This record gives sequence, structure tokens and C-alpha cells, in this order.
Amino acid sequence: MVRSICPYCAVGCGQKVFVKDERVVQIEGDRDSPISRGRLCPKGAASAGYVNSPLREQKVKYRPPHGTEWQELELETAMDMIAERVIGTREESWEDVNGDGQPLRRTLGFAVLGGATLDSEENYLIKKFFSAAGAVSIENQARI
Amino acid sequence: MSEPLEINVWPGSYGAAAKPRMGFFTDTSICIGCKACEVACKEWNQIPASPQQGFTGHSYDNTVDLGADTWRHVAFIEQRKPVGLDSAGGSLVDAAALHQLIDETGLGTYQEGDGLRWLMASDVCKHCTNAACLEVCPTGALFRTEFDTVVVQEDVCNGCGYCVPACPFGVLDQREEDGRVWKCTLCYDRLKDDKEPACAQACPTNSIQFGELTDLRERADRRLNKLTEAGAEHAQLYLAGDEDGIGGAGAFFLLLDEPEVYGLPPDPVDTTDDLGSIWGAAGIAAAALAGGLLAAFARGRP
Amino acid sequence: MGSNMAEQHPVGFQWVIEAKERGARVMHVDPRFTRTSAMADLHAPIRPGTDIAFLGGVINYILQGQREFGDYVRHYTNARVIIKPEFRDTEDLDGIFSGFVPEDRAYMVSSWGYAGTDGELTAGKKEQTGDVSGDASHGAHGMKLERGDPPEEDWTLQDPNCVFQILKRHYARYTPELVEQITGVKRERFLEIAETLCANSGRERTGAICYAVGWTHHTTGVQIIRAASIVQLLLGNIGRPGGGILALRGHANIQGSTDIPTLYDILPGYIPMPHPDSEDDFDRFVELNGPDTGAWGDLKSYAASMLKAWWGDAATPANGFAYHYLPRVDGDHSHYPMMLRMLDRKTTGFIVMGQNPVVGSANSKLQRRALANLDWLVVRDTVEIETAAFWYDSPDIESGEMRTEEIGTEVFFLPAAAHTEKDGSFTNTQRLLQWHFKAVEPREDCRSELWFAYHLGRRIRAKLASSIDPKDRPILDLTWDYPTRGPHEEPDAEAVLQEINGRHADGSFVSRYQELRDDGSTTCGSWIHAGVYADGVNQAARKKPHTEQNWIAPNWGWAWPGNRHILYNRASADPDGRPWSQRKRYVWWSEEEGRWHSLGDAPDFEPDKAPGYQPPEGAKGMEAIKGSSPFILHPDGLGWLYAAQGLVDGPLPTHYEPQESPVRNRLYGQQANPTRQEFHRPENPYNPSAGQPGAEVFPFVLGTYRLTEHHTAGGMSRTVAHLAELQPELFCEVSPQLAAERGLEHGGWATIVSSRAAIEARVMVTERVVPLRVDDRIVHQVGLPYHWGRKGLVTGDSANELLPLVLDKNVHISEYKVSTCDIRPGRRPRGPALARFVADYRRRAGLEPS
Amino acid sequence: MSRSDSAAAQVREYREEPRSYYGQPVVKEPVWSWEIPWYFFTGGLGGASAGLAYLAERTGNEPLARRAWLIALAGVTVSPALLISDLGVPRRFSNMLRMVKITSPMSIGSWILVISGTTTVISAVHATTGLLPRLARLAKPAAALAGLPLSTYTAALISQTAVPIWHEARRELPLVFASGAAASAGAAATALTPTRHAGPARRLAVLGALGELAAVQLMEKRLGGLADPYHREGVERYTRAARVLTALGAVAIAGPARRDRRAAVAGGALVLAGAVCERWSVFKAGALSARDPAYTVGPQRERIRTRRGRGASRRGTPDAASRPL
Repeated sequence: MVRSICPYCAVGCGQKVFVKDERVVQIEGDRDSPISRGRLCPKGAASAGYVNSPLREQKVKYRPPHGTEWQELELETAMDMIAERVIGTREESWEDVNGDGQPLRRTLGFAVLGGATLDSEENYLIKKFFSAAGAVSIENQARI
Repeated sequence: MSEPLEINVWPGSYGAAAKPRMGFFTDTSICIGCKACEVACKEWNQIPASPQQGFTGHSYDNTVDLGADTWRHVAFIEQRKPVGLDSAGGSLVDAAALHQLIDETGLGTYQEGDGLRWLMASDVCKHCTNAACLEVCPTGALFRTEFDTVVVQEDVCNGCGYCVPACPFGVLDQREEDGRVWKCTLCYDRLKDDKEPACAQACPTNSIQFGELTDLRERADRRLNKLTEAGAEHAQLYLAGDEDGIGGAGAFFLLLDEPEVYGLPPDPVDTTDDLGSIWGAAGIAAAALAGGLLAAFARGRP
Repeated sequence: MGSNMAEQHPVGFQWVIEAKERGARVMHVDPRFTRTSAMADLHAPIRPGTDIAFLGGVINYILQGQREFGDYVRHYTNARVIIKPEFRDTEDLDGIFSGFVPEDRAYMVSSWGYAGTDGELTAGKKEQTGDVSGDASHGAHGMKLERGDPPEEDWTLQDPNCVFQILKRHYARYTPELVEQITGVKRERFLEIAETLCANSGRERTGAICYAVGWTHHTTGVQIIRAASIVQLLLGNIGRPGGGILALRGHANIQGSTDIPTLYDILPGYIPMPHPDSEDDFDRFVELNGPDTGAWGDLKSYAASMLKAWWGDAATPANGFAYHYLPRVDGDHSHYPMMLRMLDRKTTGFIVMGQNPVVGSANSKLQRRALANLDWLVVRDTVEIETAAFWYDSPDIESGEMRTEEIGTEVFFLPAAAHTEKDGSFTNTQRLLQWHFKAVEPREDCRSELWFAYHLGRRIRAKLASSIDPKDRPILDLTWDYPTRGPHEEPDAEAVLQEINGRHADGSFVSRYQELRDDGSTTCGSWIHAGVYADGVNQAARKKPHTEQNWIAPNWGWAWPGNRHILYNRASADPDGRPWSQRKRYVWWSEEEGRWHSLGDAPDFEPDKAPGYQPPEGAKGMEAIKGSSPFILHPDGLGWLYAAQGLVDGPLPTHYEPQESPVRNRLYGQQANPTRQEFHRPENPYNPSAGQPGAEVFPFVLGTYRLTEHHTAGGMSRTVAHLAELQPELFCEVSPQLAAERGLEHGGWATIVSSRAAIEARVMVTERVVPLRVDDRIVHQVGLPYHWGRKGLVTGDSANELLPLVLDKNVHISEYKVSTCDIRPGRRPRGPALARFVADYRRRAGLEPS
Repeated sequence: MSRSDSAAAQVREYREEPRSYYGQPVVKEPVWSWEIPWYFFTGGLGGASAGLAYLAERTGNEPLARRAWLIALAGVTVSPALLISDLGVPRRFSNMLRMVKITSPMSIGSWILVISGTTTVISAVHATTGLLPRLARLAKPAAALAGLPLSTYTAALISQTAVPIWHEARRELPLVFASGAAASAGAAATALTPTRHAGPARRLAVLGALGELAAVQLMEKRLGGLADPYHREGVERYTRAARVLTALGAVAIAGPARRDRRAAVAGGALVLAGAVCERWSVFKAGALSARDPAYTVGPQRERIRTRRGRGASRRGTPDAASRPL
């Protein structure tokens, strides 16, 4: 059993995740939590169904420009291609200074969106790295 | 699960192994209709999703009723005012159609009159003291546990379907894929591990309370009195005593309106009470048949 | 108000039920009768978008009846502060404040300031135009005040220019009658609510207000919340147990993702992103963005420690801690302008992680067109969401408006790990960080975002390793050496948390933000999180059962900042440090011990600062906060009834109609918020409002919302069988009256139309939706949950197809909660007929030439 | 007003003022499929035929006895096949014999069917081949006896359910089934036996048919308003067909069939068809009454009103605390 937190809303209910043979078999409320006292809403109660959903994708999918179907792609290859895209777009769209000669040191060529379902540690690395890369359009569900 | 096959009587059959009678008190006055009970139940008991119902229009209820794949069912009733025995009611949509709510001024909203209420209630197998399903089960697949709950042994049930119409609450049903009947087990497996049933544990507002039946009944009495004092004139405890037609239930309810408004029978009975007249009539008819046969030959030879 | 707590936060709602059982009165003001209303003692149906009129009425009720908590208001709020004589109120200028520049639709805010300040307000030095951002808009952390003192005050609250009197005048017209005429809430009902709020406030009692996106999703969203804070400050309900304004947020870590933001205008801990104006001068950045006094007075320490955490040895006092490595923000780069840039092919690459803008963002067609204009798109999610599939499965493909072959976007879909497959922390809606532990390894190609960010960064750094281009230095100098574990080389989330917490020069962990220094001797990724790893312990992972501690539960998880559970809790004691009442005591001063005590929470105050403390001459930072000023984040330590700065649309909340409204503003000639961000372009037409030609084409108010059974854009619920079956189809909620008027049949189909799109939904005729009498007319509402899309186990049209982009300029949040529409029976047209159908509506409304 | 009339009034009242949960049934209708009404028929046919065969044999009517045994054999072999085919898990048919349970007519019925089946098979084998004479001596009376409850227990089975119009007709339904069984057995034998040997069969058929018609009338009268489902759409045609076919068949058998073999065959077929329709009528009407909550709630409310039912609710007000609703 592993202690976890519900991935849906921001109440932050405690969850207990039961694992058997490297598979999540049951997720239920954590009675120790002062927030939820072991209770869960329908979404929280469906968490095991969510992590085990048959609709979950497990492989990278790739669609080339103008392609009509998904193609397979190795994860390593995909990561490498994405790195190339980021570097290339950044290079093309780099803005060093504005019209007044003030520093900008940025790119608006690519944007990043997401994070409200991600962990804080993940958001931290995303903000840190993409800011260092000069990206400014880093946005989040929190805007919505 | 082969051991308690023939056991129908609690606590007698269990002797020292009998446990206090466990049950649910579902206090519908604090149900927020979230359906966590439905989902938690399905997750724990690995119940498949129900056959696609689509949008029913029954307020927020798209589950419709209890059945093989729904062991908890949350009912939603939109009302203009408490229905009671002597006033019209039904769903608001019916009422709207009936009473032509759209008057000439174009407004007839509860802004003027209030009185809107939205009842929500989580229904479940009642785990009757006198359980017709168990009585009619020809295989003994349905049995009474040491917690005085009624459970189907899925490895015994042969899908005869007799319990389905026998239940006065329409709880049991046959699952099409496997032909067996399924219903709430009051999480028998969790009870044996000293854990609360999944629905009760999940219930955010403690509308579903689990515990020893005697405690729950006391709690329910207090709650009913409190609500009654507060003016909830139609508040009532349903199946909370031993005197009803099923001898009381392991799962009982605090309702804010008459049972039938929630789809519950107002006077459920265990038809086993009438077993004498049933077999008696069958015997008389058999005798009559014998008489008829004899009469057919009594007229003499052809 | 603005929240449907029972449906959206059911488990949190257990505490409301419990409070109710103990005698609390629960009141729900909401356009629809929801599952929350069903549990409330009282429900008041309100016309969407009129919350400020309602709350303004409450403020007026308090002030007219002298029901405010006098001592609290005098000592703890800026009621006594005198405002510059040149300030003009909306009452004087027919709906706008002084300083408005019509051509820019923006304010010069210098006239709003405290009297005696020289106008050198951080946020005031620039006009608040639409593209102002970064330090210039968010840098509201404070004005410059000598010793933290407002220069002119009137403790009797009688001076006509003091905040208290300005407030009184501003809301004098918000009478119960006016409230009824604008909001549709019957005056008796309004008075019952206002009186209940007053009766349950004061020394012995407190009341809380819960809100959610029902308040933020407006062009006046920030001001609605401001109005609530005025109510709560007047009633003395801030910083006290049982009080507060509780934001109920909708995602597991949506609070965390503003604290440690993936937002364009702030850095971790709400430090503003730099503006070009500060050049490369770190000190100038601090001066422009931080006040001298209050907790923000130490901005330099916070920012220096963050830069030090990011760039390590490359960040030195000599180079301003590599401040110049940060990119500069000089415009609005928030979500919607971002999408518009894509539409204009100025942004050509896009990485989307755990978000589904095609379903979740307004004007879905515009979203898809933006995606179709990209060169490349990366979508990371657990399931194939609509945003990943837009190029082959969308309403536009169906209608023939887009063709797959013509879409040039290269799409990468990368499967993501679920919460059970990674370690990390979520910050809940109460600022409480809670750690979740990995239970199983993610399968196949599924990976965490931590893995993605780290390994993408690692690859890019490797590819650029030999670069001598100065613009690559920030990437190459970045501290990026997290330990990895397991078969997938997963970075250690706890190591990241340690960096967020920060260290001293000797490597030991920082235990509170007060330890941070501006000399480079400390690192700290997010100053508000300093202490989350105090003593080398992951404080967020603490799981001491609630049964083994008191109700505050300080030993479960960790609340930023400093594990303080109630912010500004100094206000729970009177100016002398005594509890306002024994019943409501929470934090109090012990004269004998010379420190603050509490029921178990950490005091949100300096632990040994006596109530009688007066700042010395020239005091800075926290030193400048009086012993009787609880609001330590403000430079004056006061709760702001009047916000002299920080907001772009006025110091006081004022009722404006939504962008799209069938009703004229009854209070002012100014119809809608004059500073709202509109985007006039063909992809984003606006329905005409009352008084404009064509308004009758879209006569009904449209509201969008969520259901308990689903989660936001559906990626985590329409894909889960046990949830999908509970609400299998999109439906619209309409009153029996509207149904009769439009011939809608319960259980049948309806088509809902705006100038952007038309969608279809099943019809739910219910008296839970009521037509409201507003002035002399009847306003009908159409309610639409927005969860559906074309993927998943249950599918349907998306409500967001219908909505326009129009933003509250303070925060760039769109007005999802109210717009206008038409509704008619039957299903929508299919194929090319759909586009013609919507175009016909546009023509009838005069939005397109016929 | 009789009990059933006031219940009927309650049903009507209930209709006019719908108080149900969106019209959803309170009880579940049976999940049984087409096999079961057919089994009601075949069980009755087989059971009564065994009695007919036995008495024919005892009265020396060998041609009738032999045919009746074969009919009984057909009845008791088709019956279990139908039953097993209806089971959700047919391979678990044997679980029926794990226990003897008096409260479960299905359990008792299973044993009856086993006994009746076994003895009837032995009897039929002996009657046609002369084999197993010693066993048959015991088996034949046993088959005749077991055939009696086999014909009526199915009525007990459906009475012991919450289906309103079955349970409320628990006193009359066995008579309907018994007379139907007699009519079927008589009719089948009439059709298959040369007219001169078929006298008892004809008499049995006519007696049974008349009994069936009378029993149904009695049942409907006693049910009062609850009999309404027998005449609602989807059921009415079975109800009417059963009556018409049975009556016509009885007339044919009582008249021309005495001499004319073709009339005997026709009359037998009509009565048989009538009996089948009667079972379907009962089956369909029961399902309909279960589907419509008015038939469940109306009579229950009436029971409470007239204090014959105890009700299941109790209120909290002091003076009403102990008073059932």
C-alpha cells in the first residue's frame, strides 16, 4: 500500500493505493487525512479506473505534417526530434533587444501550456528550463 | 465460500462465530447526490459499467435503478414541495406539464414562492431480516452471513433467476454476460477484514453510515427526532424497526418523503409469510386434478 | 457564491454539512439551484455576472446600518487612510474612475493613491495598457511608504476623502431595490442574506465566503473577489477561525501551479517576471517591483536566492545573480494571446502537458485553427485527448471547414504517467502541500513530466554544449544535475523539492524564508516554500493521522508559508494581542513569554513582535510592520478596503455588465468593464448586447459549469467507465418557461447558438433554472456543463465552442460564466450546413454583411 | 367494496396522481425467457398425462395408456430441457439438487420433476417395450402421483414472488394450472388416441377446459382491479386466445370428436393451444404488473390505509412515533 493524494480537484483528499503484481488494484480514501477523513467523491473513488483505463496510451504516436494517420515512433527518437524542434524554433524566433535597445533575451516562437494536474516539482523544472531557454509563453490551466 | 452453504439463520447457525448484525443507515437528508457510493462500490467489487443508458432525463440520475451492475443507486427527485400522502407531486417536469406552470405573466418561479427541493437518496440492498430472495433460492447460493447480511455465492448461483421477482425491492438482477444474479454483499469480504463497506467509506457527507444495527437504529431515532423538531414533517424512518413486512432490514433509510417517491415500496412483504396458503392452494389444486382424473374414468368405459 | 461546492468539492463539503449540523447557516447565491443549493438553508438565484451589484448591496447594508466591526476596521484596514483629493469615483464619472485614457482603454492610476504619496507607485508609473505585464502589472507588491505608514489618516473615519467615506459614497446607490433590479434577487431574500452575514460576524462569531470559478470567470472577476474581501474586512472575518474568503480550486495542483507557476508573468513565489525597463540591473528590478516595507520588502533576498538556485556558480553578486539570463516580458503572453499568436503564425511550436485547450478553453474553433497553424505540437497526456486529435477528428473536419491533408502541423503524442506512477507534491486549495508516493512504474513509453522536462533539458544542453552563443549561456549554466533512479532514469522529485526549499552556503537546508539573504549565501527555488524541507525532512510528506493531533492538523503535509494554515491570523487577536473573544481565539500574545501563542497554527507574524511595537524611523521590510498590523504582505500592514494599486480596473469594485448581456447597466452609462480585453477579429465575433443592433438574435444568458461526475475537459473522466456512465451526454438546463417559449421538449434535443458556433445537447427542463425578473423584463438562462468532446467513452459537443475570448485585464481570465445565445429545438445541422447555419445567425445579428 | 375493488381504486387513484420514481418499477419483472411459460405447459401436460396413463392402464385401456405414457414422457423430457436452457449458468443445473427447501417452490419443484421424470421414463419404457417390469410396477403409481404436484407447483412458484398479480392470485393460480394441465393431457391424448379408446381423455379434456375457464374467471374476480394487466395491450390477445381456443376445443371434443378423428385432432390441438396461451397470458400479465409501479404501490398503500399492512415507515413526531403510516 502506498499513500497518495487524489489527482482530481484541489481539496486534496488522501488516498491509499493498493498494489498487487506491479499493478494498482484498488484506490480508496485515507482515513488518516485531516482533510478527507477517508472519504472520496465519485472521481476520487474512480481513481483506480482512471490509472487503469483501457483508453490510456502507452506508446508514442507521431503525425508528420499533412499526414492522415498516426505513426509509431520510438520515445528516444521523439525526444530527440522535440529537442531539435525547440532549438530550431528558438533560433529562428530569438529576440535579443527591443526597439529601444532594451534587453528582451527571449523567444515567442514556441509556447508551453499545462500544469494544473502536474506536480509542483514538475512545474518547477518546466518553468526553470524553459525560462532559461528564453521562452515567455509558459501558461497554465490556472489562467482558465 | 463453500462452507456456509446451508446457513439461513442468524445468529443461531453460527453459534460462537456469529458477529453483531451490521448494516447501513442511509440518511438521505444529508445526501449531496455525488454518486461516490456508486463508483466506490463498482471499483471495489469490480462491477462492469452498466449497459449504456444514455441521458435519461430523470434529473441527474442516469443509473435508473439497482441491478446486477448497480449495487448502489442514487435517486434524484426534484420537487416543488413535499409530496406527502395528500398532495400532488411527482417530478417537477410532470408537475409543469400537469399544472401549466406558464401563466400569462410568464413568471411562476420559486422566486415568488420558493418551496423547491431536490431530494437525493442512495438506495441499496436492504439485507432483510426475512429475505424473500434467500428463501426462494433453490441452490442455497444466497445465504446469510455471520454479520446477518444476505450474500450471493457466485460460485453456486446457477442463474435460475427466481430471486429476481421474489425481492420486494427489485434489488437483484441477472447479469447478461454471465447469467448469474448479483447484488450488494455489504462488502462481505471487507467486513471479514474489519473494513467498512466501500460505499460507506467513500460517502463524503456520511449520508451512508455503517455500523452495528442496534447503534445505527439509535442514531437514526435521534436524527429523525431532530429533523421532525426542525419541521421536516414528512421525514420518516424506513425499514428501521422489526415490525414491518420483512421483519426489519439491515439497510434502512431516513427519507424526507413517502417511500414510493424514491421508488421504494411502502409496505414490502416477504411472501414467505404466505407460504402456507401458497402450498395449501397448490395441494388443493393437485387434489382437484386427481379428482378430475378419477372423474374422467368414473363415467364408465367408453 | 460563485461556487457549487457540494458538486465540485464534495469531500470538502463534508465540513459545511458538519458546520450546518452544528448550527451554521448555509446560504447559496447562484444562478442555478444546484446540489449545493439543495443542502443550503437558503438559495438566492442570481443573474450571472451581477455579483458585484449583490456584494455592493451587502457593503451598503453594512455601512448604512453601521454593522461593521468597528475596532477591526479602524485598526486593521485602510478605512482611515486619506486618498488623494484628485481621485474621482465612478459615481462622479458615470462608471469610470479618474485617470482613464479612452483610446487605450486603460487607467493612469496616479490619482488613486494615498494622499501624501508622490505618485511614484510601482504599478502607477506606467499606464495600464493591454500589453502591460510582468513587473508593470503584477508588480503590485507595494507602494513606497515611509516606515510603512500611510501619510495621512483620520482615525475618526469622518474625513470625506478617507477610504471609509469614499466606500460609503461609492456604494450608497446599491440599495436592496437596486440589487433586485440588477441581480434578480428578491429584496427580502437579499436582506435576509445581508442580515445573516452581519449577525454572524463580530467578536463572538465569524462567517466565511466560499467562491470558485463562478467568480473568476468574468471580465470583472478580480473585482468580485475584491468586493467579497471588502465585506469580510468590514465584518472582521479575515485572519480569524471560521472566517475568510475561500477559493475552491478545481485541479489537484492548480494552487501549486500558481505558487510555482507555469505562468508567463511570474516566477516562483509570485516574484514578477522582469520587464525590459529594468535593463540588466538587478537592483533596479528590485526597486521597481518591491516596496520597502512589509514581507515584500525582502524581495531582493527572495529573488537573489531563486536566481542562485537556478544558475548556481554562474550567479554572483557581481553579475546581479545572472538576473540578465531571465527573458523579459513586455506584453500579454497569457494563454489566449498565445493562441492568437499561433493563429498569426508568430508562435510556431507548442508543448501541451496535461491540459486540453480544444475542449477546456473558450472559442474552441479558434483554438483548433491556432493549432493547425503550428509547425509542431507536442501533447503529453494519459489518453489521446481532443487537442492531440484535432487534425483528424474535430467539428471543423466534420463540417469540411478544415481538411486533414491541409493541416501542416507535426504532432507528437507522448503518453504521460499518472499520479500513482510518480513521486511529487500537490498543493491543495488551502496552500497545503501534500506528497504522493509512486506506487508502480509507468508502463511502456509513459513518463512523468519531471522525466520529460529533465531529459528534454538534458538533450538540449548536450546539443548546445559547444555553443559560444551568449543566448545559450542561460541554458548551459543552469543547475541541471538531478539524481535519477530506476529503469527510466526518473529524476528524483525529492531532490527538486530540496532545491525549491533552498540551502545555506554550507549545504544545510533553509528552514524559513526569513533566513534568505541577498548576498548569494542562500539558494531557494521558491521563497514561499522555504521550510518545506526544513531539518532535511520532506515536510509535505508528513502523514500524522488527524486523530492524533488537533483540528488544525499542523503535522499533516505542510502549508506555505511557514506551515501557516490561516493567513493573517494575527487579526484573530485585538490590537493589544488579546483574543477578540474566548470562543474565537486562535493566535494571541503572551506578555509573560513575550511571544505569540496559538491553538496550534504557526502565527503569521513575527513570533516575538509585541502588539505595541512601533517601527523606528527608516524601518524597512518586516521591521516596518507595526505590532498591530496583521496584513504583513502589504507595505502598510493593513487590509485594503480600497486598493490604491495592483488592479488595472479601479480601486473599488463597481458593477458592470458582462461583455455579452441582454441588459443595460442600470447604474452607469458605462455598460461593461472599460478595461476588459477584447479581441476583435473574424474568428472571435461578439454577440451584440442590449442597446446594440442585433441583440435580440441572442436573447438568452448562457452559463457554463461542471458536474460532480466529470472533471474539466473530460480527459480524466470521460475515459473512465464508472464515471462516464453517470453523465453520459451533454445536456442543457432550461426552465419550463423557456422550454415552453421555445418549444423545447424534456429529453429531446436542442441546438444552442452563438455568433461563434452552434452545438447540440439533450434538453433538461427543470425548475432548478428560473427565469429572473430584471427591471421590467424577464431574463432566461441556459445552463451548459462543458465536459464533452469527441474522444473518450462518452462524447458530445463542447460548450466552449460557443464562448468568445474576452478577458479580465487584471489576470487575463476569460468570461466563461456568462455570454448570450439562442436556443431552438432539434439537433444542429451537419456537415457544411453547420457553418452556413452559424453564418446566418451572424448576418441576422449584423456581424457579417448579408 | 371488496378488498380487490378498493385495491383497484387505489391503482386508479395512483394513476391519476402518479407517485413513483419516474414510473420506474418497484419490483423487477422476471428475467425468465420463453422457455418458462412453455415449461409451465409441458410440466402440466406431462404430469397430468402420467395420471391419465396410469388410470387408463388400471382400467385396461391399453391404447390410451400407451399413448398417454408417451405424452407424459415427452412432457417430462422436454421440461428439464427447457428449464436448463433458461438457466443463466446451465451447467450448474445440478445445483438445484443441493438442498431441499420448502420455502423455495423451485427447489421442491426440481425434486418433483426428478421423481416424476424418472418414474415416468421407466413407466413409458415399460409401456412401450415391456422392459423393466418390476421397476415399472412401483414407478407407474409414483409417476401418476408425482404428476399431480408437477402440474401445480409452478403456480406456487410464481405466487411466491413479489409480482403483484401472481402473489395476490396465489389461491387461484394453482387451480388455473391444474385444470390447464388436465385439459392439456386430455386434449393431447384425445388427438392421438383412436376415438373409441379416447373417452376418458375426452372427458378429462372437457372437464379441464371447463375448469380452466372457470378458474380464470374466479382468479380475475378475486384480483379485481389487479386483473387489469390481463387485458392490457400485449397480454389481452393471449388472454382472449386462451379462452376462445379452449372453449372451441372443448366444444369440438365434447361433440364431433366422439366420432370423428379429425375433429378429435382439431379439438385437441385447440385445447392445447388454449392451454399454452393461458400460460403465456399469466406470464405476460405478471411481467406487466411488475413493470408498472402502480400495481405494486397501489395495493400496498391500500393495505396500509385499511391497517392490513404494517407499512415500513415511521415518523418522528411524538404522537405518531409508534404509529405505522
